[in-house]
Amino acid sequence: MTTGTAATSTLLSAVNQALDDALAANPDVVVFGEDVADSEEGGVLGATKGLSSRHGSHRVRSTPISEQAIIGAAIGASLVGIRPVAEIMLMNFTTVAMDMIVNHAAKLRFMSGGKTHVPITIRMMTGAGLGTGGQHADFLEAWFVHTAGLKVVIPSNPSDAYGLLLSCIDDEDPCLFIENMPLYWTPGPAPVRGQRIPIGKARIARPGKDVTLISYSRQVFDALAVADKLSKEGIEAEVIDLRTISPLDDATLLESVARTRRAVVIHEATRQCGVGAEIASRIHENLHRELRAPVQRLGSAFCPVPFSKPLETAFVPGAQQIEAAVRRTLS
Amino acid sequence: MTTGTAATSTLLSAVNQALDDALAANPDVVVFGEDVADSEEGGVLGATKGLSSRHGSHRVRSTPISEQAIIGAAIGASLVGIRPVAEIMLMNFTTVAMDMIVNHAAKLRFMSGGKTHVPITIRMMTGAGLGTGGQHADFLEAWFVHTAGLKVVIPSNPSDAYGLLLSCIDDEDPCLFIENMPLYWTPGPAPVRGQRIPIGKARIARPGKDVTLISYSRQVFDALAVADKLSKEGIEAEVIDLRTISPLDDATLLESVARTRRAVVIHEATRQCGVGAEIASRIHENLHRELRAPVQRLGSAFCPVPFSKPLETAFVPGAQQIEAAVRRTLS
Amino acid sequence: MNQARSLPDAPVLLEIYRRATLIKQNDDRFRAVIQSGKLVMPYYSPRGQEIIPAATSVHLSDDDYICTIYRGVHDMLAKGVTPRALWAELAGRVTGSCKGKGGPMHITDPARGVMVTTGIVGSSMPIANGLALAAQLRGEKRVTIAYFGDGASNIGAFHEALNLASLWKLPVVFICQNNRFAEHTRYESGTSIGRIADRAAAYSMPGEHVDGNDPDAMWSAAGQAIARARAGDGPTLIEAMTFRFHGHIFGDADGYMSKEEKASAIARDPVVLLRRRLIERGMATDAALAELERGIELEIDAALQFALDSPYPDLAELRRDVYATEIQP
Amino acid sequence: MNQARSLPDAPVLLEIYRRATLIKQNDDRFRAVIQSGKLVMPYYSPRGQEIIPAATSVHLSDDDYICTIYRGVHDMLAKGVTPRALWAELAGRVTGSCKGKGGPMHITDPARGVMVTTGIVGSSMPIANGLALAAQLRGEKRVTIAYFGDGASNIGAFHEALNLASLWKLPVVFICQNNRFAEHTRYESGTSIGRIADRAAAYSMPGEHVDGNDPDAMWSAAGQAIARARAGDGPTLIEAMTFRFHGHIFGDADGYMSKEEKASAIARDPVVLLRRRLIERGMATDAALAELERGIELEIDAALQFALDSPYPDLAELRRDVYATEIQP
Ligand SMILES: Cc1ncc(C[n+]2csc(CCOP(=O)(O)OP(=O)(O)O)c2C)c(N)n1
Ligand SMILES: Cc1ncc(C[n+]2csc(CCOP(=O)(O)OP(=O)(O)O)c2C)c(N)n1
Ligand SMILES: [Mg+2]
Ligand SMILES: [Mg+2]
Repeated sequence: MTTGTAATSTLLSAVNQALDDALAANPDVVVFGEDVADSEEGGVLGATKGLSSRHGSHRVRSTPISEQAIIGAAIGASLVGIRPVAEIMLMNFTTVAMDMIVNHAAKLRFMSGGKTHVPITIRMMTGAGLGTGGQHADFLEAWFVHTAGLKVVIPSNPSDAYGLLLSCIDDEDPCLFIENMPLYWTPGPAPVRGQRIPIGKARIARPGKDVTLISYSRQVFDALAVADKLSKEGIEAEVIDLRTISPLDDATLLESVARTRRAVVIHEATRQCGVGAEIASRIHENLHRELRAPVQRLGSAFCPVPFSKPLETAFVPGAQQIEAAVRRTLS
Repeated sequence: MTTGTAATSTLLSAVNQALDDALAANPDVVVFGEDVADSEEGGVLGATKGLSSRHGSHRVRSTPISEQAIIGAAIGASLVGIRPVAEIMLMNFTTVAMDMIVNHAAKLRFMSGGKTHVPITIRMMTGAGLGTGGQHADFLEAWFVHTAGLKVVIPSNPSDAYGLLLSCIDDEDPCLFIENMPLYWTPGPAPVRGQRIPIGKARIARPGKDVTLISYSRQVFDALAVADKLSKEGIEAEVIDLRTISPLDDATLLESVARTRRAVVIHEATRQCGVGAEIASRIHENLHRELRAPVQRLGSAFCPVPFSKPLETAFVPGAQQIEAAVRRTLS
Repeated sequence: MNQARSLPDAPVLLEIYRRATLIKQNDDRFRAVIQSGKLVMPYYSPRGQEIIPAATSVHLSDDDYICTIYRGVHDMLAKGVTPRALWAELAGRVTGSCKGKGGPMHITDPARGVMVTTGIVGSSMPIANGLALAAQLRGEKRVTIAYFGDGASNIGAFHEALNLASLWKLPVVFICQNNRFAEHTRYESGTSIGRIADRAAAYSMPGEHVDGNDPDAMWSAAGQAIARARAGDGPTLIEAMTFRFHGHIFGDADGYMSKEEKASAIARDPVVLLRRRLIERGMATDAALAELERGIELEIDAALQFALDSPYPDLAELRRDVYATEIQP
Repeated sequence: MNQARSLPDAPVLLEIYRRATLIKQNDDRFRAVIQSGKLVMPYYSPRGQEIIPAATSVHLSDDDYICTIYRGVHDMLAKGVTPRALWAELAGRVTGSCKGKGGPMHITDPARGVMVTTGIVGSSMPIANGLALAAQLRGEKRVTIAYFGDGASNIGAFHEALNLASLWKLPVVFICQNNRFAEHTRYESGTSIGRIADRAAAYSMPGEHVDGNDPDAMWSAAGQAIARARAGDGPTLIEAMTFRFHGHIFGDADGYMSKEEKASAIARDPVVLLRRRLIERGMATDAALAELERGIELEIDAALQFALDSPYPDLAELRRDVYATEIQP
């Protein structure tokens, strides 16, 4: 299970593995957040299970419910070379720590003229599909992509999660690492131990020539499913898994769309001012003449995440909508 | 000074006037925030001066430095029909109240299935140009435009500020009202007492036929200056002052660009994932064939607001950049 | 508090029992139904904490407000939300209190004064202040209760809300249901003071530490705090000691607590103890209580059936209740 | 604290005077230069609060950390930031401590242990915890000071930070400079407790209320708290009473306070009082102190000249220091 990509793993265990390896490799790495230590069962879903037992409860620390204090402590320690991996359990709870993330972590390098910097990683979970309702499943990544000084990473599979998380921990800048909870137990390619995946590089998940489907996290799987279906009609969709959404991998995106001349961007965040707007704008700016149709953007409905199952299912953009959007670019 | 638009006023006094009129007209209107009462001099810049003396210190209340408590109190009171106008002194300080704004104010109507709603107005100041540095001048409006359930209003002149603020206070939904501090003392058209300006309607600040400059707040003036300059060359730019950025006035925008076939969007927020990305995307989606050139987006540099004067000046998009962008659409 | 504490009389104690039993039986059924797979959701059982809201709510009317949290079904039922509205909401049906759009963590029922249910730790308190402020501004005698957990006393919102409530003398009662755990974290691992009630001193506010599972003590403490708020004498912080029987979230393995700790709490089931007390005090017969319990069971049967028979909301609901009028970007 | 308080001896008290005088004279000059229009910026004068950081910093070395706030020039100078680096930064020059990019509210100087200066009320405390945690993890004897104002004790971050520091026994000292106003708001209008020091009890932390303008008392309280932190005995909250002579922001009309209140505070100028005390105690002569003051004046002259002679940063700086390597979107 530890080498080769034929073996399978899950996002949940890949995250655990990356943290374990980072803690083992570098004594400056510390992990903290609510319930992360083994005395608290290593996280509500077990993402940090075993880590405090193996690396010590001084390095893997459970905290009170105090997100400002969590991120503040991470920032302060990082200023003098500690490498904190701080957990904000759910992305919605970044709302109580935005000052620390946006006014401090993102800005201290610049405001200090480079005298200090903030090499922290902030892990968080989110994602609709588990019936958690309006305050536990938001995708807010566009806020952070809009914030200079932050990097934003969002893996879709175990191998990427492992390699990207190690890169975030290595990185000299503050990185947000977003884990899609409904993907936690989905089997996928196992990580290659120790192998980093560079921040800022997208992955072509499926090559194609007729249209480019640009996505990240859970929606990559929907895009792939649609691509497979369309392939039977002879439409070959290229699927790009962005992996990092700040900085965006313009080179890969633009090269692909320059070839296919059609693009659809899909994410779970709502469309208005979402990351899709940025991507679509960049494509239009660079490939206006080449494009055969305007870039299509798909996002969740413009409302809070609903609880009721049929609403929750309809809320997230699905294969049907992706297929329809592709057809719009082809017509 | 109280009727007609020939008279002049300032944004600062227009805000004061609107609050005064709203307090006088409706006993359910209350105002609170740090230093807003006259015992604390009616606001750090005097925006609420005189209000507590005229309407009572039970209705115009200074608060401790507790932004979560301020917005929480506004939300709670609004659920039972009070009409709070809460002040978060500077937009950067919304970062300590994001939970209240995003998880509660924006969502309670939906999550309650319409059983309650949150008719609050949140006023805040911001804007580069006064040497306040990295934590006091950010434009973060894109975060709120990305949040379903909120309305976002951002006036450029006294008359609009007055009429829009009254509309926000009347409105049944939570409204953010963004005041550009460097515009506070700029003379402009005086408000017509009692006259509302509808939320969601843009204003054509200058008609034109060759290119549409879309902007809001301070950048409207830069756009107008560039339009005047270009006019001497026979290039007639239409300038749109959005006034409201959520919901966006698609009708006005698209009608204009359908005519001019060229557009530049300018705002002080940084470009990446800014409101300009949303506007550019909508224009491309709707007018792909009609556009003569891709929509140009301008925003501030992708960094925190710098302190040093030359940097601060260069940070914000200015007339030169707007002119260059217009020329790019024409070439 | 100097005022002598009286005991609840028979009708009051019986009413507390009725509400606590409704909560208990309702929770037993919820868990059974979830376990059966008939309904799927994250569920935060309040089993074991029944007495706190039951003994508090008998001091309240529909005009009084509460703000509660994800672990709040007990608070809602005690305040008068009907099992029908609740079950339908938890089943995601359009007949639910919030048309199925809110779900278990976001029940609102203004007719019963249930104004906000929040999933964000600490957020019930700042909003409760606003409801109290509205009553104060209008000269109404309404009182607002903010329920929250022990873990929530460590988050910033707690501090800001208590400070403001004290300064403005708001008619609000902050009731901390101290069940000794925040998710998997023991009280003392997250909280730097032995008693949360003692944090009231930081705001010049009365603080009461009380056995929340003892209906006499809880009734008395809540009654005095509510009376003080109604009289315009300002807020109170009550720390009500209790225990959750089913861990943080239903399905929780409880590996972070000792088996004995849990067993001993369950052995002192507050609803069972109250039943015994009613009989010992001669306030009710076993038969009468059994009758009451059967009645509740039937009400729950009917509520479950009502929920399952109700339709799901129409997909158009995704566009409704976002704004006062439909706006789609 | 049980330990008997000793008094600072002559060299220490003289050093406190030197630092306080540097702060005072530096501030007098800043204000004059701003008033002249030669430099333009929002400036939060610390005049009147000199003794607090001067008497604290003599217990610290460059290895110890501080986190301070927009009103923090006194804290920085006391900790060893040079007038040159400071003036150049305030003038927005590339020779400033932060290349002119931070400005008065965001001075950083790690060589002197000045790690963060924040413009967001309350934010110095959570970050100070992290610096203290780093020292604790590494077994270093460094101590971290978090400076903040009285108004900041009402914001959530204060509460979260003190709770965590207490739980983790961090080597940090929270020093509240209580100047009785938060912008235009009087202490008692924003703060629901008579003494902020008493809030320490909510975190089982020692709390000290001290006259921050009295160098003996301040030196002693800071010394004990720093010694406790260094010994691994955890954090302390110190409330140091003081007064700002020039309102919230320079140019402030001070309409929210009585003229007498201000006049009486200025009449008890702590730097003047300390000078008198040094002479009364026979620790220095007027001539020696005048000599020291002249030396400081020359240092400030030179710093101002250095700042004005320095170039502004290149516009390329907008792209630098955003990330470790240049990334432009
Ligand atoms: C701001 C925030 N942080 C973290 C969480 C995740 N979370 C949900 S419940 C909970 C524990 C709360 O404990 P307590 O306040 O004691 O209430 P209890 O669940 O015991 O009733 C946590 C940490 C959250 N919902 N909100
Ligand atoms: C979160 C936040 N809210 C509001 C402000 C605006 N503000 C700047 S200074 C200040 C007063 C702070 O008072 P205090 O803590 O007593 O410090 P002092 O200025 O007296 O030194 C306020 C409200 C801010 N900077 N940050
Ligand atoms: Mg608890
Ligand atoms: Mg102060």
